[in-house]
Amino acid sequence: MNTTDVMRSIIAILGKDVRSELRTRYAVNALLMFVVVTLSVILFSLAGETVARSVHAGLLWVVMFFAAMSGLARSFVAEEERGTTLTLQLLATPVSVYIGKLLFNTALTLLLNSFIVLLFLLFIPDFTPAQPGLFWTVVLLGGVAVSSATTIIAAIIARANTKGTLFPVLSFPILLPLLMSGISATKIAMEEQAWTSAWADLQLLGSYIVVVVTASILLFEHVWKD
Amino acid sequence: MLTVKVASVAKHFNRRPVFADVSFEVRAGEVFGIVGRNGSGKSTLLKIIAGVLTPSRGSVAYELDGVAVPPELLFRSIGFVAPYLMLFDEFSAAENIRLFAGVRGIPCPDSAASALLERVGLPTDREDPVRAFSSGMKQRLKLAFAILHRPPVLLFDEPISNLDSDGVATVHAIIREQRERGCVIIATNDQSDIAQCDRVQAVSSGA
Amino acid sequence: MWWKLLLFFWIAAFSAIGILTPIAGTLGDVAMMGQMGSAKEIPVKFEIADKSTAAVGADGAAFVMRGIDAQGRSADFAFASNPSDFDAATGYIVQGRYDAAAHRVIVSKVLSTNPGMTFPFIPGLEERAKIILFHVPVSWMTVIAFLVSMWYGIRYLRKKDLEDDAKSAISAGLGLLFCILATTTGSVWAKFNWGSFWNWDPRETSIFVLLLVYGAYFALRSALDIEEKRASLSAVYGILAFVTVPFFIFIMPRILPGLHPGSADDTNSGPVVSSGGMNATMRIVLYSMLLGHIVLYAWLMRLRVSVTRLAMRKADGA
Amino acid sequence: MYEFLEQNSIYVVMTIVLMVWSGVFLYLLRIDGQVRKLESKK
Repeated sequence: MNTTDVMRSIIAILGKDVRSELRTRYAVNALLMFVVVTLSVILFSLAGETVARSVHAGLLWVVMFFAAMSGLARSFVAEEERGTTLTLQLLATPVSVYIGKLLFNTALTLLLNSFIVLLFLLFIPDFTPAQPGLFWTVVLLGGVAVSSATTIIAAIIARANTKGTLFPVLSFPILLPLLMSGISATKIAMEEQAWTSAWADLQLLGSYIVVVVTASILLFEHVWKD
Repeated sequence: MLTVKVASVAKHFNRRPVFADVSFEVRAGEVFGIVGRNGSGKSTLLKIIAGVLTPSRGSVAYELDGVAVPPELLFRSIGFVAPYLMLFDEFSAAENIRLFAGVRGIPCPDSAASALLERVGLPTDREDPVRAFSSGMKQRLKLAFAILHRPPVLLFDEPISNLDSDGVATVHAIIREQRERGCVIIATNDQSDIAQCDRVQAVSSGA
Repeated sequence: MWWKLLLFFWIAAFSAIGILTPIAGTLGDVAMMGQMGSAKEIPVKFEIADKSTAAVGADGAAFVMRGIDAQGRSADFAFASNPSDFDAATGYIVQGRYDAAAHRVIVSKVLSTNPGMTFPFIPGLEERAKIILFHVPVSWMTVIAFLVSMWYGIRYLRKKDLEDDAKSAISAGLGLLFCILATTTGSVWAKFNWGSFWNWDPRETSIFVLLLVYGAYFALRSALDIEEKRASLSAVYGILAFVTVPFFIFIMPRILPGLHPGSADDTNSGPVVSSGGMNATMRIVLYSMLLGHIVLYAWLMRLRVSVTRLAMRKADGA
Repeated sequence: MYEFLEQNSIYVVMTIVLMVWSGVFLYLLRIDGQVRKLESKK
């Protein structure tokens, strides 16, 4: 089994998920509406009040976290519900399936996070990051980190009985390190602080991604096969 | 030449044995039947042979010209048809075929896809998703899924369920052809399937 | 059997030593309190330098003696009255405060005569510093139990032996127990030392996350009804949690500012155990308590494993 | 109560010790119950 073969099946699995999503719009439509609804609740509750920028950073991450919690489990749960888990097991190695799903989830998260940030910029008047470059770096890196951790958890809960409720329960403790450094780096990006003060948080996010993806690749086989 | 060695395989669920100590060997050119009553673990055994389920005890080994096939590459040597195997509902038959080929890394021009669809008796011009197919047509598409990559081992679990007489003839033709390329293991209780087999092994729970 | 008794006496004895050993400062400590302008009296331990010079003070103090503390510094100690056991005494622990003008320690109360072992005086902690002897072993056990749980999880994934899974779950259960104990004891202590039960200090956050992880682990186990599936999925989750949670336990508390010893803004001490606040006596008691707790954990683990094994055998036989 | 505990922090330490010990004791009781249940099922 050479690398090109693996790459080809990863791309085919990713392509399948993307085309399936484009055709059925199961996740994207519901998720975009979810974001709109959540944001409107925030707007109601903020109505006219000015909030500190650091609170904005927290709010942004709350919306991003819950959007991820409601959307990212689908990739594996759908395969399990439609009974296509076995089909994929017979088609490709666990690693290709994992990476294909990881890429799909990452794309979905990045799309979602960009949409959320766009809405925040449009509708919350004092939501103006002082350092747009750092801000987008944190949002995108954070998105990758969220999808890297939730992909394997989605695979785990897809095999359990209470899928929907279990997903946030299992994800939250594992996501907490990344949420904390994500929020702290976003705060720095919102305020006029030096880029370098976010360096520790960015490093933490980066190493988090590496650690979680490596562990997932090693462990996925045990989740994927009975 | 290919050999499938099933050595004293046992499977437990929650410490309750599904079956215990099943051993047999299937050589190239053979059609091997697994029979047993409902709930005797035929499907479980077939999944173990396919490498998607880990046996509680014992082992399944594949040897290609005396060289063991590594378990992680097993999926390339196996074609699998079963009632509980599902296809990608939201795509058409041709798209499904191209998807299978794509994931397996097999080049699949339109002509090859059409040929395969014809081989299993499906119309080549239907664009609607598989969701709309009848169960017999879905069964035919599963056959295409199994033989697409010309695997040396075919694992059939009740291969003629939902099929008309024409479909049954197609299945049996595929089984006969497979003798040239490798072997077939069928889990079935159907007499016409059993008639295709060279040897038959019974499994029963607790045995 | 003998080691269980030994274990009991070991932990009981070191708990008693930990609780009974008095806290006593040095002349440096009492002088520092004086410089900070604190009127608070602290316990000071000293040895009498020269008995013959002890006498009624020239300025009217009832009784003054020269004392040397553990660091070899000396000062005068002014007692309010002539201590009755002076003839038999070689040293005292006294409660007092430093009078900078007269260069002497004004003693208000004699706490003990001829003192033995003492724990160092840490400003702001005093007796509460002793929590380290109970809270730290329990916190360690939380992490060790989790580590053992993961170790058996990995073993299950390799060998697919359900007994390994049972051990993994048992160790996680023990870890949860120790985790709850560490959280509550720490929280009670925090109320009296930092003023509130919970401050979201990084280390408090980390133990909270550990609690969540254990909770999630058991929630996952109860949502899976096929044993083999439960075993492998919970093992995977345990390993995953273990590779991410150390971000919290070992990295985050050290790069973020916080209240616990060893935080980023804590310049005078390293990690808890090697903190400069402890003397040899305290360190010996702490390590003995740690050892005792490890053996206690092993014993509880063994008990539970044999109970589970019995239950399994019974279920198989039935 | 609070002031008393704050001034006599040795009691705070004692409370903590007591909590640790009662936790371990409860766990032992649970195991004991399990063993008894197993024995009675004979």
